[in-house]
Amino acid sequence: MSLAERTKIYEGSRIPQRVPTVLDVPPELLSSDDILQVNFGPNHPSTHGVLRLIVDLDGEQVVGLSAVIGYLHTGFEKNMEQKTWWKAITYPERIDYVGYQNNELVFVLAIEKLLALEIPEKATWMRMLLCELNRIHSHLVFLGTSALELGAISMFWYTFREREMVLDLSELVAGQRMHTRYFQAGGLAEDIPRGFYSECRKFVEWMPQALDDYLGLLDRNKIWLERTKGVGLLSADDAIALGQSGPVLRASGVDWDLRRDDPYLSYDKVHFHVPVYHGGDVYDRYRVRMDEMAESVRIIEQCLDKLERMDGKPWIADDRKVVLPPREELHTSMESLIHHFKIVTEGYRVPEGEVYVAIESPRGESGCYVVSDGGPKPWRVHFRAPSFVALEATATCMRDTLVADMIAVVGSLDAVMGDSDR
Amino acid sequence: MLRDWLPFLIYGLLALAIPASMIYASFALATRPARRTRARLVPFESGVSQGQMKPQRFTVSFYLTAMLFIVFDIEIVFLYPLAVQLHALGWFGFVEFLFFIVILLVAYVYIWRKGALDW
Amino acid sequence: MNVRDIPGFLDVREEHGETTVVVERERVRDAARHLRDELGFNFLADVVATDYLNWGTKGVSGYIGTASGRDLNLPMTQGLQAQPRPKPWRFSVSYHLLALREGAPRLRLQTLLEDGDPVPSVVSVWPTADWHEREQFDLMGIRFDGHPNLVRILLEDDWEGHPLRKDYPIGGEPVRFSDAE
Amino acid sequence: MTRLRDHGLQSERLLWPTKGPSKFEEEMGVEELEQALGLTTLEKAVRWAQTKSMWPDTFGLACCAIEMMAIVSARYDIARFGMEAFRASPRQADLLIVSGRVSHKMAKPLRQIYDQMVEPKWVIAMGACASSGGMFNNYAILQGVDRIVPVDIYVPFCPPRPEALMEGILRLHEAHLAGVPPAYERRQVAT
Repeated sequence: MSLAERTKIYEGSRIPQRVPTVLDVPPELLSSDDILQVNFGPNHPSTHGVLRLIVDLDGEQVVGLSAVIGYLHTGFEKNMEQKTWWKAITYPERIDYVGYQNNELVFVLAIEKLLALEIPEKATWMRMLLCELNRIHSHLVFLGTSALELGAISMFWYTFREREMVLDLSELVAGQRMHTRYFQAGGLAEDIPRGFYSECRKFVEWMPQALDDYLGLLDRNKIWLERTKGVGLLSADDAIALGQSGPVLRASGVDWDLRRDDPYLSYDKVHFHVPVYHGGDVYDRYRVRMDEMAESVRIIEQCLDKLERMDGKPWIADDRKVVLPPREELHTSMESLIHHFKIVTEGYRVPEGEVYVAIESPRGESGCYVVSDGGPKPWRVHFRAPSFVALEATATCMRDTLVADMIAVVGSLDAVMGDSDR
Repeated sequence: MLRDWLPFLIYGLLALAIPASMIYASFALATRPARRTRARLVPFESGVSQGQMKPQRFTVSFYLTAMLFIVFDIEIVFLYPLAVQLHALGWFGFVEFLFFIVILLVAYVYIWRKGALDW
Repeated sequence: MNVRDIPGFLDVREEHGETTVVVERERVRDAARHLRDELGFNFLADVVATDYLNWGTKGVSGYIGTASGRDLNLPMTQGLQAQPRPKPWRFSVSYHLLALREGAPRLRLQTLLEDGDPVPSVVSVWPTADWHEREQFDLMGIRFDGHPNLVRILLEDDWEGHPLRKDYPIGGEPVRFSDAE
Repeated sequence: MTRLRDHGLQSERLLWPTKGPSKFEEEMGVEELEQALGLTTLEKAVRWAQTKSMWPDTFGLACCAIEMMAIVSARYDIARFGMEAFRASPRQADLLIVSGRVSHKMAKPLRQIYDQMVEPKWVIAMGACASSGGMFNNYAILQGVDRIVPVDIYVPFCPPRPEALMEGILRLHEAHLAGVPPAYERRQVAT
């Protein structure tokens, strides 16, 4: 897996010299008072969520830009320090609320790594399936809103039709459309309901057709190509230097995907192709995400084949110190009652240590750094947010773009404000 | 003579009545705010506007683009009467108008080559 | 990958399959440059500061009720199983590094510091550290020397205090559970 | 004592027939509410027109914004109630759906946008975070958007299903059609 040969997108590095994340107005323009400073502020239809861009415009040309974030800062990390491990699992889903399942997975994997807990195979495969479904959901929301910004309004209705199918599946499994809280430290919260496999099969058969519809709508559309090709360039070296990951990195020609290069769960037992493009512009990021959706469908299919043969297998570890014992066991055995009481009142204790787990979320490397002092509450939790890092690249991608292109570039970086502000 | 102008009269009255009723309804039926808050006078700038926008200069390219638009838009306006009477004017009208189109085409190629169209 | 010749090397730990290298506070930027150039860690994933104020002090058991209701945010049962290893310093700043090559080697570069000690900024080594360091300054109060634009990033500019510190109250309001209170 | 449901406010009666005085009656007291409800036909016509095309402002904050987008999609289709035109600027919007958690840094812009909206205007606090701070009882989040803006309808859940949000919207239409004045009039809050 050597890094793909990096075609030259542009010479040298375009990262601004003074401050890497602020594009300064060139000195010769500074004196002319033609520069118009505009606020693409918190309440703007094109900034997905409450991102504020302070833009210096010379006519239609963007000559200066600095992103201001923090309008959705929610203090997740402070709140999670006050809750027990069991209750804290509910918080990460609200961080990246479009790729919620992956966020929950990264925190649960961090707990299990600290506990050195073995989780049953059925739970691993089901987690992979749900995370891939969530990746499709996230890319659908990206596609719908980004195309809406560039005028392809009908895409919104197509993609949200498929999104409803994904949400029906997660509602069937976990009872809730988004933020399912279906993962526990040790496996799954509930067993997989009957009838889920057939529903998921239907979705897997339908999705490739839907993907072809999207491609048919957008891929040869002259306006879409004109607005996305060659806009918001980011070379491979700049992307690595700016810490980009996920579709933004793969669109700049770096063949890197944590699911294949640093496998977690059982991604090493699944065959899938990692799409890499070398254009480094808005169009290639859109292409990477489209191919990733097709790959996710293939992964879901392989997960389904495996899961259908695992009926009746345990879906959660049986380490009584961490996992609630089953109900009927409480009536008979005294130890289970004590374990149940200890877990429910104080919460299970995680051995002391610090751990950093990183997974491939739909936006890139989503990491979770957890410090535990051996008590029932996390001492420090920190989430490495791919959207936070993606917004750092706005200054570099905005060189010689027009105002209309800026909206396409911000859309292609696919930053979710909850994830970036935490 | 008045009779054959009657339809225009009715049409004129209608064209007058509709906007007038709209304006009247929007004043008569609108709900007035109790007090004019300061924020109402401040321009909307995505929620973070500090105060009146200081008058800023616009680059001249906007003006240039506007002029070009007007030139080619008025060109279409002249096409309408021709289209209506094309049958009556016959070939003479058609050729006459070709000259008009050619002149404007020359202008179009000139500004295209000069690069006034791309920003 | 011999870790011992990193400038300012102090200690290395292997836990849960992760290597943590502790370096002196003043030599962080040289260590970072060495790690990037010689050892190939070209990807900085994350910069995290942790506050170890009253780490390992024994907490009290059970809930603490107040007149205005039970504040879920107050320390709940904290009965520790085993006394955690002592942390004589207050803050630790960890840089999570990744090398984009075969096998995806990861490394945690850690420095230990007291309140108010500045840490040399690594923006010149990895430009992505710009916002990470601003966030740690904003929420934890760690000053990074040589950072081009060290101002608050997440909180309002006139916010006093650094919320993620252990001595900063969580804020919010006590939750009233019944009309009687 | 005539009750609100005698004036056609369906939702109150369907939900809890033996319920005590409704929120509107508590706030305004029954007498002023009575004259407020005594509508002339012209007022009824104007209110009917207002409920039939109440345009929401795109004010997406957090997870609820994704569900708010879902009500515009084909399956839930808010266009049936004349609301599919999400206006970007507050000047053209009638309804402010606060969808998501409001941090202190966002409170000032939110208040400014509310002030810049033109009367008659309503506010729906969508989701637990907007209604009460939700599970984020900490330094960063405003504990309930009614601290800075008068709220008409609170929609629970986290995030509310699109149907739940639409039920909130329909209740708002019913209340307005029945004659209940908007929140800023009921509570004499700075408009």
